[in-house]
Amino acid sequence: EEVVVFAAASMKTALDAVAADFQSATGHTVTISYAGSNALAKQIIEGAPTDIFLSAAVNWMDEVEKAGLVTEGTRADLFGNTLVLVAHGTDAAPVEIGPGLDLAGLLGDGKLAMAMVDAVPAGQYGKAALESLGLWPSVEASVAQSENVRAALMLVSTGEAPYGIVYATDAVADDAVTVVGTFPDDSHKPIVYPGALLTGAADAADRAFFEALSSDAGDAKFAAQGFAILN
Amino acid sequence: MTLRIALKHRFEGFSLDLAFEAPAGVTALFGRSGSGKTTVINAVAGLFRPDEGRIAADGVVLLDTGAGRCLPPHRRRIGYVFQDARLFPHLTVRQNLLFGRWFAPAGPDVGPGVGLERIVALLGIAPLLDRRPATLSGGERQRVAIGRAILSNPRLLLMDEPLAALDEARKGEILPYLERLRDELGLPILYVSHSVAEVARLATTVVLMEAGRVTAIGPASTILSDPAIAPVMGLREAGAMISARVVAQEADGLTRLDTGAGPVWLPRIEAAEGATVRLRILAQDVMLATRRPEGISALNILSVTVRDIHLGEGPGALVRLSAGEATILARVTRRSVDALDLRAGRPVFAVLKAVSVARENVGRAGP
Amino acid sequence: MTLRIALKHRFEGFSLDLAFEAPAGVTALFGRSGSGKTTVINAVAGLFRPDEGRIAADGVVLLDTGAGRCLPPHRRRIGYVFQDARLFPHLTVRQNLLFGRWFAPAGPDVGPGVGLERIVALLGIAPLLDRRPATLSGGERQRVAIGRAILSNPRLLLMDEPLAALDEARKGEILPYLERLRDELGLPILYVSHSVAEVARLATTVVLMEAGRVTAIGPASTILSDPAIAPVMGLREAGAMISARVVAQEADGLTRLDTGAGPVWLPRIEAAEGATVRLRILAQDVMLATRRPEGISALNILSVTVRDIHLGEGPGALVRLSAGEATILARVTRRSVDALDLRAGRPVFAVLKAVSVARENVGRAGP
Amino acid sequence: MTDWLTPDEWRAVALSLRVSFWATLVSLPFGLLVAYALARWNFWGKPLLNGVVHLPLILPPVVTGYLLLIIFGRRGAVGQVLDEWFGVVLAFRWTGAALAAGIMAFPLMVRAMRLAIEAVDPRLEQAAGTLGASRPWVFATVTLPLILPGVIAGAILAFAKAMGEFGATITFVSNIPGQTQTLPSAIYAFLQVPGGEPQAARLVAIAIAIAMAALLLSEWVARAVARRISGQ
Amino acid sequence: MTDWLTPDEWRAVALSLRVSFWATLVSLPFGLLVAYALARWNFWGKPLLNGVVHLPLILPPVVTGYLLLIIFGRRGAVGQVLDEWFGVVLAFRWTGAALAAGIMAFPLMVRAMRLAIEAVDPRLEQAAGTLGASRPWVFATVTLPLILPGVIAGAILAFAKAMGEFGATITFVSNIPGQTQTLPSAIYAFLQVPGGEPQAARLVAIAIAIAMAALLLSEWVARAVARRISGQ
Ligand SMILES: Nc1ncnc2c1ncn2[C@@H]1O[C@H](COP(=O)(O)OP(=O)(O)OP(=O)(O)O)[C@@H](O)[C@H]1O
Ligand SMILES: Nc1ncnc2c1ncn2[C@@H]1O[C@H](COP(=O)(O)OP(=O)(O)OP(=O)(O)O)[C@@H](O)[C@H]1O
Ligand SMILES: [Mg+2]
Ligand SMILES: [Mg+2]
Repeated sequence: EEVVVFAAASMKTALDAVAADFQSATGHTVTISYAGSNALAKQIIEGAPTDIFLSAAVNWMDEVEKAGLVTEGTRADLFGNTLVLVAHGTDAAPVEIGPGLDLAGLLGDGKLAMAMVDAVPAGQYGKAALESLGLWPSVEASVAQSENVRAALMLVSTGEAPYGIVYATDAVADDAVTVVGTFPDDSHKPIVYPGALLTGAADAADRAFFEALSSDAGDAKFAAQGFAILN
Repeated sequence: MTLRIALKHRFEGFSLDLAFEAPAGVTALFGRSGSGKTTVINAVAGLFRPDEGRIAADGVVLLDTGAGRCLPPHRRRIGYVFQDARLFPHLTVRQNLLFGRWFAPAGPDVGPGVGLERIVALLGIAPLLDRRPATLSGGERQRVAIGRAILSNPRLLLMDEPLAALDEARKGEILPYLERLRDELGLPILYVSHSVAEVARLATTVVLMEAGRVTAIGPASTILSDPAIAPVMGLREAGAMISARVVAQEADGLTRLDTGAGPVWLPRIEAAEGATVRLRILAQDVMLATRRPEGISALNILSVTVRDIHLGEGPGALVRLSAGEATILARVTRRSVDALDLRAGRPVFAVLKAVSVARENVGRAGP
Repeated sequence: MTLRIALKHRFEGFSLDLAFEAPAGVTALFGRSGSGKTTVINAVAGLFRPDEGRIAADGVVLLDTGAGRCLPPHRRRIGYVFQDARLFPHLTVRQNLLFGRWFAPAGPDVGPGVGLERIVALLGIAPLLDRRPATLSGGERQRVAIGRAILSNPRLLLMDEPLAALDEARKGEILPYLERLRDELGLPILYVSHSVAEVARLATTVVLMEAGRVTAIGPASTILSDPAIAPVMGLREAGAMISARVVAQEADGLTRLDTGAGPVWLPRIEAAEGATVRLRILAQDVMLATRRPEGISALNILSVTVRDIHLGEGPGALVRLSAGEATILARVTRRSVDALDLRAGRPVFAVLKAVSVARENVGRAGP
Repeated sequence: MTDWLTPDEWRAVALSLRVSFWATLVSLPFGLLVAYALARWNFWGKPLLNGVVHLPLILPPVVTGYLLLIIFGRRGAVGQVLDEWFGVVLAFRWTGAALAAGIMAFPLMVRAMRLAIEAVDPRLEQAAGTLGASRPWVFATVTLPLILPGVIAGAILAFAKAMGEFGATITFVSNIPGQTQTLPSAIYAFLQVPGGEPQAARLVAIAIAIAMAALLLSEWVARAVARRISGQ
Repeated sequence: MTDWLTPDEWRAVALSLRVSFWATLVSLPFGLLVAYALARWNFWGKPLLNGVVHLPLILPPVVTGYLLLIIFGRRGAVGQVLDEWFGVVLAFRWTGAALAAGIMAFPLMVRAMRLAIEAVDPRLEQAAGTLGASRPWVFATVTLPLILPGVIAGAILAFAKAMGEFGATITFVSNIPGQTQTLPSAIYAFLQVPGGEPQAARLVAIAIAIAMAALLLSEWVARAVARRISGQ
């Protein structure tokens, strides 16, 4: 049996590990297509032959659900993430993230790297957090928006931008950046990765893999990458 | 085959407006640079579409702007030797030569030596067969172009100054071949050349052009012996064409001919006894004498009668002579006209050296 | 200016190996198609680099492969009229003509009518000035190319069959101009042509080429009157060059000249009395007589002595005659040689029609 | 070699080659036709055709991919017809990736060929006509051989572009290993996760090596052709 | 017009035009030089140059953008030099966007020009040489006018590509409204949010309109030039 999964690209490392275990345990094949959540959602809506959708954004899962392609009762918020402020270098001093943070001062004439603040989830969360902390107006002009959160991290990593706002999961493996602070959970809507079994999924293997994601072993792989395990 | 041509076209600064009929044989278009010769030929080939025009070869209408008919070039079966050779740079000389073969109607090689080997030998391009055109010399290129056109087995050949880039020796080899195409294959040729000698030798019909118009047309013998037209061609080239019958090939390498006005000896002419050939006798090669000259190297002395005398602008005069049926022109000075008291009706002797009728001025009699 | 040329080069199937020296004046390269004329000229222009070679113009070394020296074409100041006109398609005729001006060393127009208007009028291209080359006729293109090369104010002119595409009338206009360039500007010219008449008229020196080698070289008068060389050029073109002094312009349009072997009358020659001109007298235009002919239209009867007789392969013979200092050739049949009992040392009369020395065979005496 | 590429990566390399090869090959005749039409014919709607051909260049690749998805997807107008009438499914197949790559590369291919066609001396084509060759034959025997360097240039541009194409492909046919995951998609996936850069770099090196090899080959062929024409 | 475009969108349009214009203009002489070198000169490292020129075509744009960042960023080898010696900063500036667009468009420009140069009859250049024109002058007075249609084609290809360039640009200079937010970035942003398609479509229409206008203009100019040469 083949299980086809459309998954947000940011899940690749953990999901590949889970899939590898699943394949060797069951003999089923798992084929995973990694791309941006928006592209995947559109493809699913256009009839992509997919069994499972793992989105990095709630709104795109909503779109798929609206199109009636989610198997009833299977949608679940699987993983969570946190938003962190990273700085270039290994010896950056930690900061207290709150309304009193002089982020603009820290930046100087440097840029604050973020994902696109109106379009990409990480950017949207980051903007919301800065707004709720009252920091947005002071830094708005200094924000460099990247295509995605990885590109934002790269800007910090190469030192082009002194600071950046990225997911905790992205920051873990990069030695060239330091996490200098974590945004309070209440400064933005919860960051969740919803997953669902799609209506096209017919066989047991699909369901089995979907369940494997929430198994302890699966959770461990995701936790190792820095994801929070929900439910 | 008769070719009927009528064209009207206006370029900026040049307009073409002519109509003529080219009977079978070789029709020479003769005129100054820029007089429209290439344009006419292009129209026949279908490469140039005039504002108005009608071109028909025998029954076949090639172009009729009135009826909106225009046969595309590849359906006209017309071989064209371009003024600029236009060889295909990506093909070898051999492939260039055989290009037309791919498209020519099936059938065995027609006529005398239209085969590749024959043409290649004639044109002296055997060593070039595997070369590409880019590095050929100017004359080599032109020879390949001639071969290519002939080998496409056309029903009409257009040649735009085909021999201009060639040396005399090569010309001398190719001209008889063109004559054979004309006579044995009956292949009609529309021929552009600035060389009166070439035209005189090949042409059945001469069309004189000036500024896009036809100023004279007629059988080559008539046009070329017309004293009124002589200045157009250059006085040096004025001359008359007469027919002569080969009477005997003599031992010392001379051929004896009968012209109707007396015997004429010329250097060996390759023709059977009894055959008719055409001789072009340049006016300036003819000397006149009131008494039969003696002890003189000239072999040919004809009794003729002065028909009329055309005084030109310069110190010269063209004297038209009746030699039996034929007409001969002589170019002399006015001073001699006076000294010899030449006038219409006076019988005189025309002196002609045997060697002065150049090989290239002896042609086979056209059809 | 003296041009020294030595070249060695091997193409596949063709090798060039020659050395010659071209003195001031016009040097004609003469040879069959494919004999290497264009290749030599290209080497002089710097467009072709031979395996080995040395080319020097006066003191200036243009090429010396031994010393690794090769002046780029634009530093050679050599005007080149190409066999294919090579006009710039994106420029108008006027811009083509003036192209070389942009780069020519500064200074006023030198010499007789090297100005644009003069050249344009001479070449008859005034109506074309604002056209682009694409639609020019073959001859028009060549004329523009000639003008372009001359107007670039070169110190040496290379001309590769410049007049081949032109009609006789136009040639007749351009040739005297080239003579003036040669004589009045002292512009040296390397000239390729298949026309002996052109060569005879213009050339100071003739270089005969065959298969990449020089077979003969010498002053034009010597080479062209050498009976041994005559067959190469075509027997019809064999002839001798003699110098003559203008004695008087007579009332009936004739010019009286003194040749050293007696007076000669020719149609008006535009030269002052006392001037020296060169006449080319074709062997076939000369008749021999043992008695002075009378009552004959030929005006010019010279007393000469037979020097030697060259029997060719055919029925003809070339008779070399001493006319005072000068040499004249006569082409007669063997039959006449026998009939008149011609042999070396015998005094005879050479008969020459006034009109048979064509205008194009009268040139100004070269430098 | 096998050590440092996973099976999935191998498949991505093989797929990229297959996709690029077929994208180039199949678009070649269409490219030639369109280039010829643009260079030589005058017809109504020529500017429109010219514009449409250039579209993939102008639009962000994502947009092109999205349009392809809408048109050629399973539910797309053309996609449905192709599926029902011919049984051809493009969406989420390697064929779709080839379509995307071909369309993205099309303007480059057409431009190169068009320039080559415009440089052919029409007088040579006329000469071929007088020798009896009809239009199609003139094209086959004269025009085509003369524009061969341009055709090769167009093809290699298209191939290179197809090798590098990513945005439209991933948008149209997703990134399914073994089916639609081309080299660039695989590189993209690695770049999206922490620590994926070294793997991405390896794949980039492979992409460069392949493209360079293709480039050298094409240059060599084009030079050989040009040398023949110049007769050296 | 002003109603249906927000000020930010207006700025994106203006910026895209500016970026594409300068990217095309500045890369023109370099493109010409490289095209000439590839077409006419023989030098060591020619295949390498040829390969490097094609790289942006082969690599996923993100990779190109990343490489640009490493080389031309503030800390990049070249970027530092430019900054310290000339005070030129590319990172996060529209100039950087122009650089990215120019580099992505470079292979297209070079190919078009190279084909045009290869089609020039060297015998015309020789003729110019005999008339006294040195190499540079021959280029300026003969070669350049003759390849003008190819240069225009190359420029318009580059302009179109620059208008559509997105991946390398956003990776290199990010997306700062008014500074580096080009039309494709704006379109991309709309496509990232559900229901953004209509807005994206509006911007796509504008991009198409601009590119078509440029295309028509270039065709018209190229035709005028070609007509002059053919003498009609
Ligand atoms: N498209 C055109 N526009 C304007 N004039 C033209 C065009 N085509 C030809 N001409 C002119 O028409 C005239 C006739 O040209 P054509 O080529 O027929 O001359 P030709 O008799 O062959 O001359 P040549 O002996 O020099 O080859 C020339 O003056 C030429 O400039
Ligand atoms: N690159 C080359 N490779 C091989 N053969 C060549 C090359 N270039 C020239 N040739 C040959 O060299 C010979 C001389 O050529 P060239 O052009 O000098 O002749 P030419 O005397 O000018 O003849 P024409 O009167 O026909 O113009 C020709 O046979 C030609 O085919
Ligand atoms: Mg002509
Ligand atoms: Mg030559």
